Amino acid sequence: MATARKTKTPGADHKGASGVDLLTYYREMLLMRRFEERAGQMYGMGLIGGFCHLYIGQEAVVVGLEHAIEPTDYVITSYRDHAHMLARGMDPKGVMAELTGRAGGYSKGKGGSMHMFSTEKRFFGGHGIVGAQVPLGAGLAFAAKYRDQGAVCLTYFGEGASNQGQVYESFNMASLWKLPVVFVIENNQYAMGTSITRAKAGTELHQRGEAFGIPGVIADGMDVIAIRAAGDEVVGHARSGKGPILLEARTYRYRGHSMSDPAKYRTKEEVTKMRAERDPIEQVRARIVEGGHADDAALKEIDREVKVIVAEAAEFAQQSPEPDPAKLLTDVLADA
Amino acid sequence: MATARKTKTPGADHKGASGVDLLTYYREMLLMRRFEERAGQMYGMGLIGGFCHLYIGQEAVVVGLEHAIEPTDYVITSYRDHAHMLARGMDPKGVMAELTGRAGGYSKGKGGSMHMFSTEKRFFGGHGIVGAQVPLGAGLAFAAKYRDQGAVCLTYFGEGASNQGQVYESFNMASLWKLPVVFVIENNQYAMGTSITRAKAGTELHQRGEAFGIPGVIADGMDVIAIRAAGDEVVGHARSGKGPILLEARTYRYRGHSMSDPAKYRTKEEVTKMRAERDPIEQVRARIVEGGHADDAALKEIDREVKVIVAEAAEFAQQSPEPDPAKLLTDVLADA
Amino acid sequence: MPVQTVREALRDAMAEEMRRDPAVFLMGEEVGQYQGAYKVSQGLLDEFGDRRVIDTPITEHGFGGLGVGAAMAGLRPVVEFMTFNFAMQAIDHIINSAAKTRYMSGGQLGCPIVFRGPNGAASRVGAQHSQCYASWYGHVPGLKVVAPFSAPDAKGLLKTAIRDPNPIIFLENEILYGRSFEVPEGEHLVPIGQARVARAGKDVTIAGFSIAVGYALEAAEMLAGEGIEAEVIDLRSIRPMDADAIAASVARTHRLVTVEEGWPFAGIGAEIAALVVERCFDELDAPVARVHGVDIPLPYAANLEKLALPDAARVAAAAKAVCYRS
Amino acid sequence: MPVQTVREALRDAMAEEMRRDPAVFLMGEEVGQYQGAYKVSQGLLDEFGDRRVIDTPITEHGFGGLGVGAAMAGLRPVVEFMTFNFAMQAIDHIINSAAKTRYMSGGQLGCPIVFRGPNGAASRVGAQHSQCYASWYGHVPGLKVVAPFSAPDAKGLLKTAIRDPNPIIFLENEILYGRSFEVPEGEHLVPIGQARVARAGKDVTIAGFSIAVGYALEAAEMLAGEGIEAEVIDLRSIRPMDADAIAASVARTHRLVTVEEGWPFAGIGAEIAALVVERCFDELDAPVARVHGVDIPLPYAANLEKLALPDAARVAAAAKAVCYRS
Ligand SMILES: Cc1ncc(C[n+]2csc(CCOP(=O)(O)OP(=O)(O)O)c2C)c(N)n1
Ligand SMILES: Cc1ncc(C[n+]2csc(CCOP(=O)(O)OP(=O)(O)O)c2C)c(N)n1
Ligand SMILES: [Mg+2]
Ligand SMILES: [Mg+2]
Repeated sequence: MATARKTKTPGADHKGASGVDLLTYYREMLLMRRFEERAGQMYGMGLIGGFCHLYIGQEAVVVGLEHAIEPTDYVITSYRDHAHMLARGMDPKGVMAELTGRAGGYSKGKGGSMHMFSTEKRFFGGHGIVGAQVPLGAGLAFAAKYRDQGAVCLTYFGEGASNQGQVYESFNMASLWKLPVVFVIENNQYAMGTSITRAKAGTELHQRGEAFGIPGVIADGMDVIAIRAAGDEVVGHARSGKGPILLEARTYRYRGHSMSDPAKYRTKEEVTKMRAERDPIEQVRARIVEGGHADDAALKEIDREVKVIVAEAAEFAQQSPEPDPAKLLTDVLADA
Repeated sequence: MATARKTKTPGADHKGASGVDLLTYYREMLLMRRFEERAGQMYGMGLIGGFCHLYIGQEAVVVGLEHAIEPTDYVITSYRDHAHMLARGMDPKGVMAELTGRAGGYSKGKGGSMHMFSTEKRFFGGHGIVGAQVPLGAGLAFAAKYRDQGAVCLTYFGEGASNQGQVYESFNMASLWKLPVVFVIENNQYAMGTSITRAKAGTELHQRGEAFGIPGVIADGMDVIAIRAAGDEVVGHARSGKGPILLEARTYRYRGHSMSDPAKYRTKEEVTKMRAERDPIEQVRARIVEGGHADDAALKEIDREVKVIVAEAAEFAQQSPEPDPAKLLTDVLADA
Repeated sequence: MPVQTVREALRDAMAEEMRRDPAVFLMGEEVGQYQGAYKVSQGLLDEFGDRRVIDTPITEHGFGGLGVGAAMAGLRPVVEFMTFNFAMQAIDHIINSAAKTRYMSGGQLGCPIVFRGPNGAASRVGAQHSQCYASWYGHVPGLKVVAPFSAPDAKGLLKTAIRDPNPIIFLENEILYGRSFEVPEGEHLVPIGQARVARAGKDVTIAGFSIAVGYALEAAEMLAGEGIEAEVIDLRSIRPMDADAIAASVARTHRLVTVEEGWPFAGIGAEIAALVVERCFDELDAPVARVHGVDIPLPYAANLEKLALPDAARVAAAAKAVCYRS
Repeated sequence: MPVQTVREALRDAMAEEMRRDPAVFLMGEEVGQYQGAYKVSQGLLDEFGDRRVIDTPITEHGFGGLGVGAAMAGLRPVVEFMTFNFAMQAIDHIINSAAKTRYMSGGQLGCPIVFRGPNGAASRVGAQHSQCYASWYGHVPGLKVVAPFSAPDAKGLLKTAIRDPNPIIFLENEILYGRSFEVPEGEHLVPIGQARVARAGKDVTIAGFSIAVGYALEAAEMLAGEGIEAEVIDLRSIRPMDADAIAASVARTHRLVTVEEGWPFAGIGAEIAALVVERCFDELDAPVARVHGVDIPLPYAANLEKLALPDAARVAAAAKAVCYRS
């Protein structure tokens, strides 16, 4: 992440991750959590407009997988993208300033929360049309293969998006051409107000690629260690030239679909139970404490550091000026 | 068919179909074959324009399946639709006159070979966009179910079309809502110049619905008896309220994709072998002769009758006037 | 007359037509249990059950086509797109399967279907969620395209659209959903294809549709203060376009301003300008002025978004310019 | 100068650019082994192999999006649609992913991609295979839209398009593929956005693109016989539209006829009429006349198809009408 590029500990046994790993995961997930909480507050204050899709509850997925890839790999996802950018090491200030629509945002305020990119960090958005990132991700993988870069592309999408036809068109091409792409279904159980069972027929999601010759893996999306382990497996598969692979991460979003969704389609108990029993951050915290990898003071110090980063990002996002009106017409086309 | 509505012999053992059945199949397939040959000639003479997709070689599929459904059931297919209309009992004259673009055609000359319909015969086209008929067919089945009509919809499409995303979107909805639809993949091995292996990843086509909970059946599309038997099974499934089912009919087209395709992507031997060993009409003819269901004179009489029907259709299609120029602007909208 | 929001008027239109005709059903994402992403279908699932109010997966191409198939079989689907931006995934079925089939079948096979949902910009939702499709759909024969401004028109036009035997594109506007208007009690139908003089005036004609009618009315108010009497025409229907109404107004005022939120190139303003030049070239005392969304993907930033969309001040300025006043 | 068909010119353009830049590749249905459904990619598979000439499954939405993704990563895809009718399945990626992303990213992320293939009517292929998309794509900022008539322009514009860092819609015409023109030898580039005076004249301007330029030239010949000197403008580029060239010509002739095969409503003719009214209102001595495809899905019957499409006679008649001659 921006302030402390993660340590990679490929030698470590992920099932019994090292203390260093656990603390890294903890810190990264906590930053996402606090960042999103702050974004929610700022939305409430009218500083962020339009849609704002928080990632709270799903942090383990993107953190676990980021540790399984290289900075030179490609990542693409949907509108629920804030945490994916933080995971890639993009600056929280620039992300938050885009949420507020300011000149200091990653898209200079022109894109908004759903549309941010960093070619430097190989993050390709941030897409508002459900499912659209899937063939785009296959295309990034196509480019990686075309150039023989050894890079893979993590293509994230929701379980709601997994019904989109373009997903199956992408499965077919990716398999046919053995593209180095990992299709990651972030199955957070809901697509807006529709629970997965109401929109999906047939078998489990991770099997949806089988008819196209794409193996599927399932992982506990609330457990960063499990995701990291699954990530090693699926990324290894894709990188080795065996073609695409599908990972279903079973996770959960705590908040409404976007800030304007009161989430009446599920019970409070359902959410409370998930938070209490399976929270990804609490799980790691417990392991850290159990394993004696850090004491309370050390954990508090992390909390404090994270808070500072988020506060600085929020501050920046409010201080950064609105885009210069003269920029209204720029960036439509590049000069030929 | 138009001249002799087929006999249904539901009691008969299809594997050892009765002589009456065999003669019916023979007659119907022969009509299609001769109709298409004539259409090909008329295209060569410049009487038919644009595209013209012949069904020669695939006759067993549509004949076998038509005998498994009722006139009140729905049928929809692609541009390769001439035989489907004949099977439904539409008038060969009206079909041929549409091919020539005349006022006596089913679409009054406005549609052309790819776009004909008969609401009376429950034939819903004739669609030129690859795959488009699949959700449309699901919609016809939706209507049948909505009205509790007990009708099913046969939705035909090619193996090339089976890669289209909208097919999977349709699978999902049809399964979710238990629509009475039979998805029939007419796998004739080629999509224009692309052989199936060059465009399709993964397992067999009949398994492409499994991830959506749709069972798949495979049948020999060169053998009308096998198709009829498979038809009874799949139509029974759909009609019984169990939801959609998928039938892959393995068949072969003898001619090019359309009249303008020289079909250089395969060897002459491949075609010759298929014609010699597996021709659907010859297979039935042999059984008729073997079983002593008809003598040479009786078969010749059928040939003659079929020739007359086709000749009359061709004659009609040439005599029928071009549409009245005053009709150029009609039929765009219905009066509200 | 009782006052209703556009949202309620649309809901009532659907409910009334569903009561009237059992072949009418509603289908779309979140239209049922969620009561509509923008709550337009509030209460319909309760009243009509899940046979007639159908939540779909997020598969516009598929359920768009499925709706067209159901319409071909004689049902009367109302297909809600959560926004028309997502209808781009279904547009092949809207154009090739729905709009063209009657003609291609020589009149035999119809497709009585309504595609509806919010069109154009909402507020700060960015470029992918803010496109106006009026000109794209307006371009295509075989469709009717409707874009009401007021609640009574929303109700009366939607009811007419549901009864119409043709495929209809019904363009709503998210920002208008919450706006209130007087709506006549009882059966209220508005014919498709007739524009409405929303305000009479003699100095300049301002023609617009959907939310732009609001800008035009505001502008007319501003202009009145400066002694310019603007006539505001609410087009209501994009296709067919009520060219007679526009020409009649221009024959009175000799000056025309068009207003739309969409992009200018080959937009509705372009069509109206061309029409008016064809029909009343000699009546025009000034060039037609087009007010429209700026020719860029819609920006997210509050200030840029505001600059990118038309408003009353810009409409008034254009009106003054064609009156050669400043 | 050597003579070439438009088909050969397009093939040479791709081959030259593929030789020049290893990031350029061609993708589409039947572009490889089959040598192109209309043989435009003849020989390319042989020369460049299946890494760079890629046959796709029939999944426009998917490979359209995949191409855009590859372009975002910096490759230079040329995506062939067998016809632009099938691009409706991919149009969400063309508009939302390709056209809007540069702006949405504040200029950071480009999409250097060419979507090409035949557009508009061919011969007797019916309504679903004959639509002209010039006005739809022309409507959208973030795209460039090109529609050449001649072989040298086809070559020079396609080469320029492949080098352009923006998403380009390259509209070809099946009937023109077989037509021959002189094509300059050696490197030949034509800038995007500049119209061409295809024939000079002083009495009336006829502006068109793609196959319609042929009708315009024929009409000019007919008109010359009657003492009317028509100036024919080959637009070449739809977006950006060369408004200066049109305005300059109209300033000379004071009369304008537009020609296109597409539908009239919000078509290219509408845009040009609106532009000209805005820019040269006082120069116009007659209303702008639009010649266009009839406002119906294209019929299959030979006689109706002919009636539905513009031809030289209709262009000449319109020109005479705006010259107040008959
Ligand atoms: C094509 C399309 N249809 C509908 C929408 C509106 N929409 C935005 S997000 C969403 C739900 C997606 O759910 P899922 O894929 O599970 O992702 P999640 O939001 O849970 O991360 C919907 C319906 C859209 N943006 N694009
Ligand atoms: C969406 C779309 N893409 C491409 C085409 C051009 N096309 C027409 S038929 C065809 C091949 C279809 O093959 P298949 O589905 O196997 O059916 P078959 O022709 O073998 O019956 C293609 C590519 C089209 N009509 N529609
Ligand atoms: Mg979800
Ligand atoms: Mg095939």
